[in-house]
Amino acid sequence: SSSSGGKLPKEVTIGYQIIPNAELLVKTKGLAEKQFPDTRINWKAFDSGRDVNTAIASGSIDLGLAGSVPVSIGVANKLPYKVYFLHDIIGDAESLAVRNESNIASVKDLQGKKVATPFGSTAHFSLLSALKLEGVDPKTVTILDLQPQDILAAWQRKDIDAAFVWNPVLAKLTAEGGSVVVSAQQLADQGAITADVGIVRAKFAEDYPEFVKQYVSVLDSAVQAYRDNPDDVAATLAPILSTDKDDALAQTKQLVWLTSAEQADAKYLGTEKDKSGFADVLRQTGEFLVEQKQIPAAPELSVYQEAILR
Amino acid sequence: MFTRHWRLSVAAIAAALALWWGVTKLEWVNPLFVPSPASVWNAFVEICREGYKGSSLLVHAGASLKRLGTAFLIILATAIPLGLISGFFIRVRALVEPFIEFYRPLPPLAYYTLLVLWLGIGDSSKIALLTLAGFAPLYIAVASGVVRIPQDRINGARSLGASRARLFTRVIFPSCLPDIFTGVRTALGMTYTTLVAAEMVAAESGLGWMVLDASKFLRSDVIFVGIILMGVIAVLIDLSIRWLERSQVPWIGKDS
Amino acid sequence: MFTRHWRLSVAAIAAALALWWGVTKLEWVNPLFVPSPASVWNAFVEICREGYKGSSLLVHAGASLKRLGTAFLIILATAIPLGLISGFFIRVRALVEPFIEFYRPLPPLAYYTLLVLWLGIGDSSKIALLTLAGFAPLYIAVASGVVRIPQDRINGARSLGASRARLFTRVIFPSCLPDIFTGVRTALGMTYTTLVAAEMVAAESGLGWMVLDASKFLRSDVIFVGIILMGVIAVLIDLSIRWLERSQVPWIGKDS
Amino acid sequence: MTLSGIAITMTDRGEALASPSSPASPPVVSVQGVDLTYGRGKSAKQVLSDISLDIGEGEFVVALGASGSGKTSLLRLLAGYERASAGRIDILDAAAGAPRPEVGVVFQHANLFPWLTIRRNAEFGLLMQRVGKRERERIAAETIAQVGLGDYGHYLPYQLSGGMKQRAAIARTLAADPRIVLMDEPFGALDAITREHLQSLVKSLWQQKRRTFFFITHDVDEALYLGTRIIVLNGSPARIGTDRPNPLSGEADSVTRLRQIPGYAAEREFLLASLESP
Amino acid sequence: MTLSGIAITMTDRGEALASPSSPASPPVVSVQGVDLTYGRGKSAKQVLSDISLDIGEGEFVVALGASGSGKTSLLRLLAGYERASAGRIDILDAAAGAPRPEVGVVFQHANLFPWLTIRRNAEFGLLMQRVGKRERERIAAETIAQVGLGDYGHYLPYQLSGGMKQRAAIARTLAADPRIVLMDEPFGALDAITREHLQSLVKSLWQQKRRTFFFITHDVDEALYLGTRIIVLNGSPARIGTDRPNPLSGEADSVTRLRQIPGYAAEREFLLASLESP
Ligand SMILES: Nc1ncnc2c1ncn2[C@@H]1O[C@H](COP(=O)(O)OP(=O)(O)OP(=O)(O)O)[C@@H](O)[C@H]1O
Ligand SMILES: Nc1ncnc2c1ncn2[C@@H]1O[C@H](COP(=O)(O)OP(=O)(O)OP(=O)(O)O)[C@@H](O)[C@H]1O
Ligand SMILES: [Mg+2]
Ligand SMILES: [Mg+2]
Repeated sequence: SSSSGGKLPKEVTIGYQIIPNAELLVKTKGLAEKQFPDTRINWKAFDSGRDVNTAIASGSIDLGLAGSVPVSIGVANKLPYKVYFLHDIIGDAESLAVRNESNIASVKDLQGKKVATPFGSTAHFSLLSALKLEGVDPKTVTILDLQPQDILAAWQRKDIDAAFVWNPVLAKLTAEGGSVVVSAQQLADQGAITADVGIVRAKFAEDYPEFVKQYVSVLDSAVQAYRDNPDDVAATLAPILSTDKDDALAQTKQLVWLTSAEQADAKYLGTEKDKSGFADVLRQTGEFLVEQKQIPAAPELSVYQEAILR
Repeated sequence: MFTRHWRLSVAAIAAALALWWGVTKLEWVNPLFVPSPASVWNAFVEICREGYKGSSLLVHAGASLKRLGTAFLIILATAIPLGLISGFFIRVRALVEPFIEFYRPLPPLAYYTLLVLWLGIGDSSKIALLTLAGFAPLYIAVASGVVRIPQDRINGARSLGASRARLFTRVIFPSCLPDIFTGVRTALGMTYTTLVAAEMVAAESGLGWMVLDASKFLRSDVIFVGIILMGVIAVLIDLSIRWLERSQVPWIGKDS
Repeated sequence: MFTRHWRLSVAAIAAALALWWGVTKLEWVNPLFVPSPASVWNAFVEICREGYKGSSLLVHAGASLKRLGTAFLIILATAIPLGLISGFFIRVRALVEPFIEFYRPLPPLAYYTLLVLWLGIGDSSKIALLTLAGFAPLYIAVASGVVRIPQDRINGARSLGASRARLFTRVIFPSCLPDIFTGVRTALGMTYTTLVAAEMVAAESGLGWMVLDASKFLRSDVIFVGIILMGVIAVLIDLSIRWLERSQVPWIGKDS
Repeated sequence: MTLSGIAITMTDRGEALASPSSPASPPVVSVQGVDLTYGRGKSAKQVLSDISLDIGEGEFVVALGASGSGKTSLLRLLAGYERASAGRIDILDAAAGAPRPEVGVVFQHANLFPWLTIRRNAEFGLLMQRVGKRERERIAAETIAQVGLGDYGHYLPYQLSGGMKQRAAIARTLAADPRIVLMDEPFGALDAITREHLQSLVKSLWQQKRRTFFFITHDVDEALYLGTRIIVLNGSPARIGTDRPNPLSGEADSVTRLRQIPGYAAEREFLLASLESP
Repeated sequence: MTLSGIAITMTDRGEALASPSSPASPPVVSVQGVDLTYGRGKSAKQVLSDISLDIGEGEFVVALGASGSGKTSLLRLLAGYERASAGRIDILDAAAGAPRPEVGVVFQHANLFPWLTIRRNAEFGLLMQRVGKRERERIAAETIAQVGLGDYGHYLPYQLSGGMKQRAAIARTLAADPRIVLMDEPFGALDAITREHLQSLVKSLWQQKRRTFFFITHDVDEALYLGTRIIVLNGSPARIGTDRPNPLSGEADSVTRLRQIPGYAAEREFLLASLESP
């Protein structure tokens, strides 16, 4: 299958995360192994974009998956990698859940309440974006840094009024007297896009462009397989998500899977350097983090545009 | 000491299990966090039969034990000699201790990133983390054990012609054996404690990873299986260390 | 021992700093992970002036020290008596140790969620985590210290009319002082090590939280400031424990 | 209460009278057919065999025996540090088995509390008896002075010489003034002069307070000077080979004088001979 | 080399001859104006004052002195365990200051290695000298038997009685056969019979091998039986109050015999008197 000339690596290490998207499907079904019979593929699971950033900087992995927030931070810090694919656009998978007893009907009502979210995550970014869009001063809200399972524990104790978090905890919160006020999907519609981003080590992309190209095509075929038969895909992913098929299907539906062709739209990665909507998203994310005093400084747009692989 | 009254220990454990059963039966705590013994047992049986996320239980336990074991061998081979030497030579101690004192209290989570950066995401960074975690307690126990050796025991040995090197192997080392055993137990606890942290980054097997992964998906039954297994393995290791201690150091607590 | 050769220690530290400076100067490591001394200093000055994310450095350090201090008082007040008692009464030991042995090696990250569930997201769950982390090492050190007391010292005290209670306070406790000091140092290291984990949950201040938060945003200069501060504070605490040890237990290593 | 063994009651200062144990003064120490075996199974070693010994109130029993014969083992049984493998031991009408404040012990090695000064070591027993601070300090100071350590009250044990430590240990036990005093070669580390001084001290304390003593020594002259009754341990496992009143008891007011008494040489020869008997 | 002090050279078995140190046999131990002070500042305590002492090869020097006078301190200086506060000590032509294998030490308390059996304890010095296993075991077994512990080779120290431990410690030092032997009240814990046996043992070893001994005891008779020269420490801080050859050296083959020698009583009285002088 390595027909079109470019050489392929003997070995490649891919850092993935357990998120119900095309890459997880590729891994589970062994599609990459089929595509690259002569290349050894090592899959490494990661928990957070922070660790992916470290791993890629140390040269331990060639390809990785991280949220748009860690990637924005990484680019701002000149980590040597490029964005080659958007594994998913976060839709309803990450949402702000509020406890019904807390009388929160809208983001505005968060003032004076306790809201939990894992700091440095896409959910954290979404929460801050929601506050900004509604004109709520973050200082009037108590924002707590909690990991998902601790959010659930705190929720049960009624220690918190709301949480911006992802599945499966999100589902548990709504099941236990909570309801969704705003989702990442709605925020994305208002311009605060969050996504799970495929990144590749710059040197690797340079040495093996053919591999990246073919890997993207494998991802595309996985997206297609999902569109053709979501039930099958859900059944495949259910065990690795520690859940049943129906729930897995629901989870996949909360993320937006895009093919590379769709991502070529200027709204997403784009095809030309200065026409990449996603570079803009990364820059906005960076500036937003600066504004929120999360990071000291963010570079200009061109740096982000450079970071999109073409 | 442990064995003579093992009946008591067994009774205590049985009581704790009964309490657990009662508490979950009466639903005093959310089963999402404290699952019932029955469901934990079921999860255990299932994991035994089918493994967890692609690896059998043996592979998970084996992966963790391999990391722990390697780290522990490194710790034994470094902390004991260094502790002996720096307990004995004040100058070495003055040189070495600032660093040990400094890194010792640092949380593994704070410097794990650096280790990954230097050693990659493979087993070596994990083993390094475990090693660093267990090194300091053993080192400290050994070094302060040396300081506590009666001075005249050392004098006596040197009068009998013990060279520096043999003083270490033949007198200081055995004198510190009780301290070494205590230190080994603490160090083992410390490495073990760090296991989950070590398997947080880019692992796909290991009991720590299993617990961590399960907690992400709120599988508290699996979390409990993992925790209980880790606890049981640790207790078994500890018991064998104690058995070794009893059989090797029968003179503990007796006046020479 | 430390003080007599402090010059050596200072020299060693200076050498390490020089190495750090050289390594970053020559860019042997990615400055993203090992920042230069200068940039760490700048970050330190900036944090001193403006604080980090809303709280001054003093508030961060104070919050951590308050948690550590409270946990440590609890540890001292529980681990020492329990260690003494269970070192002495084999039955108590048989009852208590299975649980300590079992929980001891469990990674804090594995059971923190349970603590949050029981104690909430306030300081009490953090303090509980720190307490649990430090309890076991001190307990073990004390209990095995008791086992090592020469039997005839205890016999002698009882012949002089020491009741059980006074045997503890007047004989067993002072006999174990050297072990208690070692144990306190290890336990302190252990609690300290858990600080970052403890401040992972719902903290808005604390040095551990600062390091953790900075690591999420790749602020390695801030990470280094936090780590160095934690190290320095730990070394200062350790030095004062050792000073206490030297002044309180001058008879260590001397034959009675 | 039993009639076995020999009990000795004191008639006048220092003078001993051998008699079957009289119902009027029951023995304060009663040892009946005691065996002692250390270790178990293959490594078992029997040390004492069929020891029987009644000691009346106010007796001064001195035990002699070769090194390793079992004197310390017997004392440890009386002190309640060791349990007999067979037989029965009663101390002050209660079965022995645990250390108790009525039974004071001076160890073969000083065994002081290393963290306490000599003064505080000497006060220890009184503190345990809840004697008031003033009184405690007075008695401790007095006893320390009596053993010749008046100037060393504020020293820690490791700062003392071997003989001084041993004297401090003696002071610690004597200050607590137990009804029964067990001493294991207490003067072994002392020079002739200090030794003679302490011998008179112990003797006069015994005379004044009529405490019961069980005293181990390897010095036959010391035995003849101090004891009202002398026992010798022989054999392996050891039994009581000799148990007889000391005819020289109270006859001399120092060991040096003792040596000039007629009958001294014969008695000494006799004891040395019994020591050597298997 | 210096002319101060008295050096004694041996002429014939057991017979001593007092003479100014002859250039022919330089002293193996040379102590010149030594002071020793423990502690510093307020808690300083001077223990030894202006001690000078030359010991020739093959001498058997016995040190007497009241309890706490400083005998052990002087021995520790010779052993290299303590450093003099003033003055100079040379042992075998090298400045003292560290323990060395040519100088064997028997401590006042046994100080055995608790983790080694008696046999291994006795082998320790030979092992350090890299003596082969066979030879080592032979010598150790022989020495253990000599001190009467033949049956106890496989015991651990805590399983022995006080006197047996002390004998094991003696065996450990003697097995290593050092050129200079320092012994600190080695027989303090032994009964009369065993003691006499060990006294002959030490004496015959000294006669056979001509080692140099520095021997502390509190027993004047023992000093007169063993020593070729006797020193007495007096005062506080202690100085050498008496330093003279022992006229009875080699005159008797046991302490019991010694007591029958004319001149014994006078010599004993003299030493007791020097002990008591301030
Ligand atoms: N570490 C120390 N600190 C302070 N003083 C000490 C120390 N060691 C010994 N001394 C003092 O030195 C003096 C002499 O002690 P040393 O042990 O030399 O006496 P000694 O002659 O061997 O007595 P003994 O016959 O009782 O063993 C004693 O008064 C003792 O208090
Ligand atoms: N813990 C033990 N295990 C085994 N044997 C022991 C133990 N303690 C003592 N023994 C043995 O018991 C015997 C008697 O010891 P004990 O201490 O009673 O003698 P002793 O008469 O006091 O001797 P000494 O005069 O030398 O002090 C010795 O042979 C010794 O080896
Ligand atoms: Mg004894
Ligand atoms: Mg001495």
